[in-house]
Amino acid sequence: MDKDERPSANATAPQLPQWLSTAEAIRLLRTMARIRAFEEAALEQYRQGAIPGSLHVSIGQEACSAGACAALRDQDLVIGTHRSHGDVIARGGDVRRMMAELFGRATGYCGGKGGSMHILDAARGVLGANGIVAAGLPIAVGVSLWTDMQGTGSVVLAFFGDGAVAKGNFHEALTLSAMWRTPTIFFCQNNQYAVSMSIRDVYPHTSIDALAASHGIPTAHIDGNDVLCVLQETRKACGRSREGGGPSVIVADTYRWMGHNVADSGAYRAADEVTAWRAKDPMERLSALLLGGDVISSAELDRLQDEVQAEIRDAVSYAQESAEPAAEDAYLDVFSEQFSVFPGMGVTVARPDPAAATY
Amino acid sequence: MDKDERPSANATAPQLPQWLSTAEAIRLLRTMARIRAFEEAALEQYRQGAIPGSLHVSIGQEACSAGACAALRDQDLVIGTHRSHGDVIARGGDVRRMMAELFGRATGYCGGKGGSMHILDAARGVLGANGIVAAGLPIAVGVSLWTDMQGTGSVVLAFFGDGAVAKGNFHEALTLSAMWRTPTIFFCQNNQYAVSMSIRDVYPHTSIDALAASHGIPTAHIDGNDVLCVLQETRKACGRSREGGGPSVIVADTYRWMGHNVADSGAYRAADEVTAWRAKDPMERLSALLLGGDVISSAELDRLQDEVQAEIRDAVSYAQESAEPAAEDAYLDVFSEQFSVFPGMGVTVARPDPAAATY
Amino acid sequence: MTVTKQRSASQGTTFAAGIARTLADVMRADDRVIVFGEDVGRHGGVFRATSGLYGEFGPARVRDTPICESAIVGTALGCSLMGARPVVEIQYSDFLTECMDQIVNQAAKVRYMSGGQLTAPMVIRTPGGRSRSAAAQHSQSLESWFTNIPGLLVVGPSNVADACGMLRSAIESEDPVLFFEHKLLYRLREELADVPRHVQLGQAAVCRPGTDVTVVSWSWMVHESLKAAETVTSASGASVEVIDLRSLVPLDIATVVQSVRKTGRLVVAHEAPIQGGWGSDVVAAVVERAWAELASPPVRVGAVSAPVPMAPRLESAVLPDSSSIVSAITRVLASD
Amino acid sequence: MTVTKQRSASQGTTFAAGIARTLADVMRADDRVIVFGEDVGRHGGVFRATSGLYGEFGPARVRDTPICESAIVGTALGCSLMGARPVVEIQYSDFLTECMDQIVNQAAKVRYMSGGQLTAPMVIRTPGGRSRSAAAQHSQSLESWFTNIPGLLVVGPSNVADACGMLRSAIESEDPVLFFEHKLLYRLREELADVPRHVQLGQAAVCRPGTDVTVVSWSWMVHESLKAAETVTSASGASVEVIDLRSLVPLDIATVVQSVRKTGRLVVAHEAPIQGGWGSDVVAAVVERAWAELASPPVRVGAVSAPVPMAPRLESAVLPDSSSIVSAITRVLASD
Ligand SMILES: Cc1ncc(C[n+]2csc(CCOP(=O)(O)OP(=O)(O)O)c2C)c(N)n1
Ligand SMILES: Cc1ncc(C[n+]2csc(CCOP(=O)(O)OP(=O)(O)O)c2C)c(N)n1
Ligand SMILES: [Mg+2]
Ligand SMILES: [Mg+2]
Repeated sequence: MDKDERPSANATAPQLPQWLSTAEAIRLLRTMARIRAFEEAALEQYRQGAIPGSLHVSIGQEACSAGACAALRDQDLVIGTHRSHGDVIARGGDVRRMMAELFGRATGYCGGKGGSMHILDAARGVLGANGIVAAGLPIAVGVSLWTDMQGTGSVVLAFFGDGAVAKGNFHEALTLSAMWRTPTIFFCQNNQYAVSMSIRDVYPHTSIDALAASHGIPTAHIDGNDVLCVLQETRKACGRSREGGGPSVIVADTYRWMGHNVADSGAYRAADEVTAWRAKDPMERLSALLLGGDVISSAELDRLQDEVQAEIRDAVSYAQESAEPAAEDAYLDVFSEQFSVFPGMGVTVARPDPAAATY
Repeated sequence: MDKDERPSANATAPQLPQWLSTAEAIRLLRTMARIRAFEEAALEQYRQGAIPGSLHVSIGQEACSAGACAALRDQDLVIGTHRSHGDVIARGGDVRRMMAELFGRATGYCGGKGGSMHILDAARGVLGANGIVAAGLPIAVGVSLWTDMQGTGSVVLAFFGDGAVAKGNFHEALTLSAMWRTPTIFFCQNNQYAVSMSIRDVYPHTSIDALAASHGIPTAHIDGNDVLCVLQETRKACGRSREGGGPSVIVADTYRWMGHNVADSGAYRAADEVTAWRAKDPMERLSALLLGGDVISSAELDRLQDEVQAEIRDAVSYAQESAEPAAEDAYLDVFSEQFSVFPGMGVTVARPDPAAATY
Repeated sequence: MTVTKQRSASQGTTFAAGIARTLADVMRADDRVIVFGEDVGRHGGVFRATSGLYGEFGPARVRDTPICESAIVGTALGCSLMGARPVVEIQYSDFLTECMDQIVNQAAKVRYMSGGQLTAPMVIRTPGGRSRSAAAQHSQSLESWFTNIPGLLVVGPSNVADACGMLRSAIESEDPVLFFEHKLLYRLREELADVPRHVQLGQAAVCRPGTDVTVVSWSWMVHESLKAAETVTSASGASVEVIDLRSLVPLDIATVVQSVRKTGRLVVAHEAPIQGGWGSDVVAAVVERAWAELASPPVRVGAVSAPVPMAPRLESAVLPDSSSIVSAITRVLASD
Repeated sequence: MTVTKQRSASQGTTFAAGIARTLADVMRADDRVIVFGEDVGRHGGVFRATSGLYGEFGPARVRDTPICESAIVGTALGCSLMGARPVVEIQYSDFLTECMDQIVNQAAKVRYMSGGQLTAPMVIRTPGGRSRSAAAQHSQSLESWFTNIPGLLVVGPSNVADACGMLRSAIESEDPVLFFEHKLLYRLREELADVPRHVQLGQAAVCRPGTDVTVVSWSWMVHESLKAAETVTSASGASVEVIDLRSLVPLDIATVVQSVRKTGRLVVAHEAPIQGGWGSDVVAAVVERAWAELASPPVRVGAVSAPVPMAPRLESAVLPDSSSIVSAITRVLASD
């Protein structure tokens, strides 16, 4: 952890830092706005009964997905968590196909098989949300190991939550990554809670940074609601990885405004804590900076918001109008073409198998 | 890790430290001698075909079991690894029943069901060797949690190898232990290798101490071939635990003289490395100290060795003369009395079950 | 006491509340019982099955853990070796994959490997099975795995009274118990007037007597089976006997065989995929024991060999329900 | 090519060497193939099944890992998503308990959950089954678990030629494969003159033709089955057909059914405990498909429901062998 290099001080300054172009700054704002609008719309659609299953939104944490992904190049890769709509959006994913996936429609990214918790866009290098806490971390090490062996110069950005740090997989992944010096950026969105469990109660005698750094991996602790800080720190980590410097850990303090998922009210958190964190809204902070520095006018800001809202409304319509998948699609993609699954016969057989069809 | 408090310097001094009585010192020597003699005899019996299965001996590492267990009180508990003959001996276990267990005889500690890798003596608080690397660590946390809740003042000594540190279970166990401040002493016998894997190759950028300490647990790095140092450091940790200070980690550098197990020659280690470590023989070092300080005469030393050899010879005879278990014993102790297993019927049924017997 | 009656009750105790109430009862009577797991304390459990315990028994006996399933089970095991009676929750049964070593290599075997020196009287409660569109990693029925591991008891109630009685028996058992709670059951309500204090593990229940065909099931699928039985009976007049196994280990094969000796026909229905599912064991065991009395080949009902997809239509195409059981009953009644 | 012939060969290639040779062949031809696991590099594997690879292919493609089974499998999965063809070793199949999430919730489901966007062409090799007095944590046959998880291929060769051919097919497969290598097979020797380059996964082999009874088995138990067949034939003249399934998923039920249609009698033999073991699936599937042709109830052979004990006499009392199969054959031949 290199506290003295924390770029967060910049973010509260009244003007954009030198290293950031206006276009980049506006792109960051737009990304955050798209994430927020998408998730707000998803919550609304869930309430209306249009979205089946569950939903974990990242409202309040948008600076993490937006800032970190902005540091990536096209060939880089991202691994997510159960709370990963933002990853897909920040990589330029198609909100229509995303919303359709949440609706469980055939046009969704996964044809309706995955839903919110398994959303991904392989073509854009977003290799997957994951319903199992910390399970993406070893996978990320493997992805980066292979891209490194291919010499592509790609880095892998692996998101995880504060809750993942207690899992064995976190340490096993860091062990292999440190040993093999894989180009992996382990990015912790420390939103202070794992469902109802406060991170303070888990680590009274230590911290996520200390645990991560003990693996011999450069570790930074940053303000995760400051999108510029997130971007800058992730760039630094990417640069190190691309130069063969191996992995980095970034621990970004942030907060989820909503409950853990749509079934949770978040009642275990004090109201004033929530209020205090809502005041640190990452979008507000960047807008204020852009407005204050006259980078953008308030009319332009409104237009940006309108465009985003229109895009998301369109995504909802697209999802609504998309067809449900056909029941038979359920039997596809269990295995490769080589093998078939037939409903109701109770065994998986190599195709073609005449006996299989007899029952 | 408190380097300046390392007591290892004492051990090379020509006389016993103040805090150790002569009787205690001789007891330590005898314990190490018993462990070594037991394991040498076991190797010999294995070579002669009398011991089935495999065998992991700790020759060269005796100071760890002997020193650490000497710090315990009767009500304390020990959890071991796959290399844990020493734990049972150091707790005063019966070498007859141990050898009989290795032979797979009915008189063995586990009636022949466990063998070398699952040896234990629950009555003496030795809760078990374990064939799964690091699996004993969460169990140890549970044992200590419960004894702590009972207010018995017991501590739990949990051995593990350097190889266990990469396992998720290591970190998960330390997480819960640190959080709950359980009276657990995590004792790493760092014998430098996990089978063929050198610890240096696993942690080029960090160390076991750093990984352990990051959990916010006091961590000491000691000379594991210095039995007095092991005793002293373990006592310190026990004291802290008994006063409510929670867990400690001790990382003791040591070396196994033999291969990983009877199937392994240890060819992956350089000959001069083995030679150098053999020169640090923990038994020799304590004998030299005792002889040098005139605590014991060389005749007394010989007599001690003779007694130990006789005890182990007797244990071998006992094992040889013991009966094999009856085949039907295989069906006992799968479940409590409540349920029965009948061979060949393919299901476990609640007793009495008339239909069960029909096949 | 048939399950159908209970289902129609609009007041009463929910399955989740029944679990919590039983835990509280047992904890009041027995200091050795402690509870821990993710969100089981202050939060009362994500399915509310430990609600109220933290308030009554405090943070020493009701412990919130971080996310570390292997250490949760390992720690429970350690406590149990010392005489505690831990009841831990694995938040979804899909996460049993994270602690298989502690269950399978440690808890299941410690009594045996130690030659009876140690025992592990612990209970692992875990919400299993489908819910609605919870997708592939939160919908699995993994109970069959544990039936292949000697040393574990594997049970799963289908109604509130059984949940209470079986949980009590599980906690009192000297052996480690995997206690599967189907997610669709949590909101089931029942009047608990004359709850039996204990339901002995290893005893199946005949939920609906019948003479023409035996349907064997457990957990949520008992409800689908009863619905199917109703459908078949009203359509064809055939008399369907429904057996709730309640325990897979020990398996009350005697009750099943007795029924099949009477009906001559067998359907076994579970939510897990058919291949590798416990239905095959029941079929094979019945075939071995009641060959002569079987009038037609037993039929298994289970999930199609696919992960559970999210979209409702796909989910229905993969998971079995009462209509799958109706088809199976129809088939066994037709064939001979 | 029958297995009995191969067993008598005193020279030739061992099973372990066959695995290593196949890996080397494949790695020479295909850069995407990499190998990692505990002690698989410099040491050549504790069972010598990766011997020579490190020397030939170096530390980038043949990687020694520390002890972290979950990360080993997870890392392999990550590589495979990017187009690599990793072959990892889990040192004993008992340690699959340490990486079940990565196998079951990740590798098995990633293709499906992603709607086909991703595939996981990876192989997990693992030494399984008994050896001699390896005790409860190093002797298990856990393959049945994986047959209940759609998305995984589950295979286990019984001889050297199959080991080579099946490993090649496994590596070329687009789907994740669990490749079980029985520990008692490693030293088996065979002349590998005309090894088929590939053995297609999902195809059973009739190892010994016969007309009176079908014995279905796999892996080491094929050898016990052949021995049993020999014993029965010389004692009674009965003609025993032995089928080596080779794959559990996909299951070549057609070959089994065809055989049972001819013999009318079935024994299924595996080393895992009977309850929860895959033998039940084979019995149930055959009963469903060949009911009319079955002359007697199929019988399952497997371990007694107990952990595997260390002492040789106890171990023999728990694990099945040729004599258990002889009894089963005798029983199915006698009954009707
Ligand atoms: C291995 C595992 N254990 C438990 C869960 C249930 N669960 C889902 S999300 C979650 C909390 C995760 O907290 P964190 O990692 O901090 O992410 P956040 O939800 O705060 O974004 C839990 C316990 C899970 N999905 N996987
Ligand atoms: C989870 C697990 N993985 C792998 C093994 C195989 N194995 C047994 S001992 C061992 C090495 C252990 O090394 P270490 O912990 O340093 O103990 P040492 O053998 O050096 O005493 C390995 C890999 C195992 N028993 N358990
Ligand atoms: Mg969190
Ligand atoms: Mg070691």
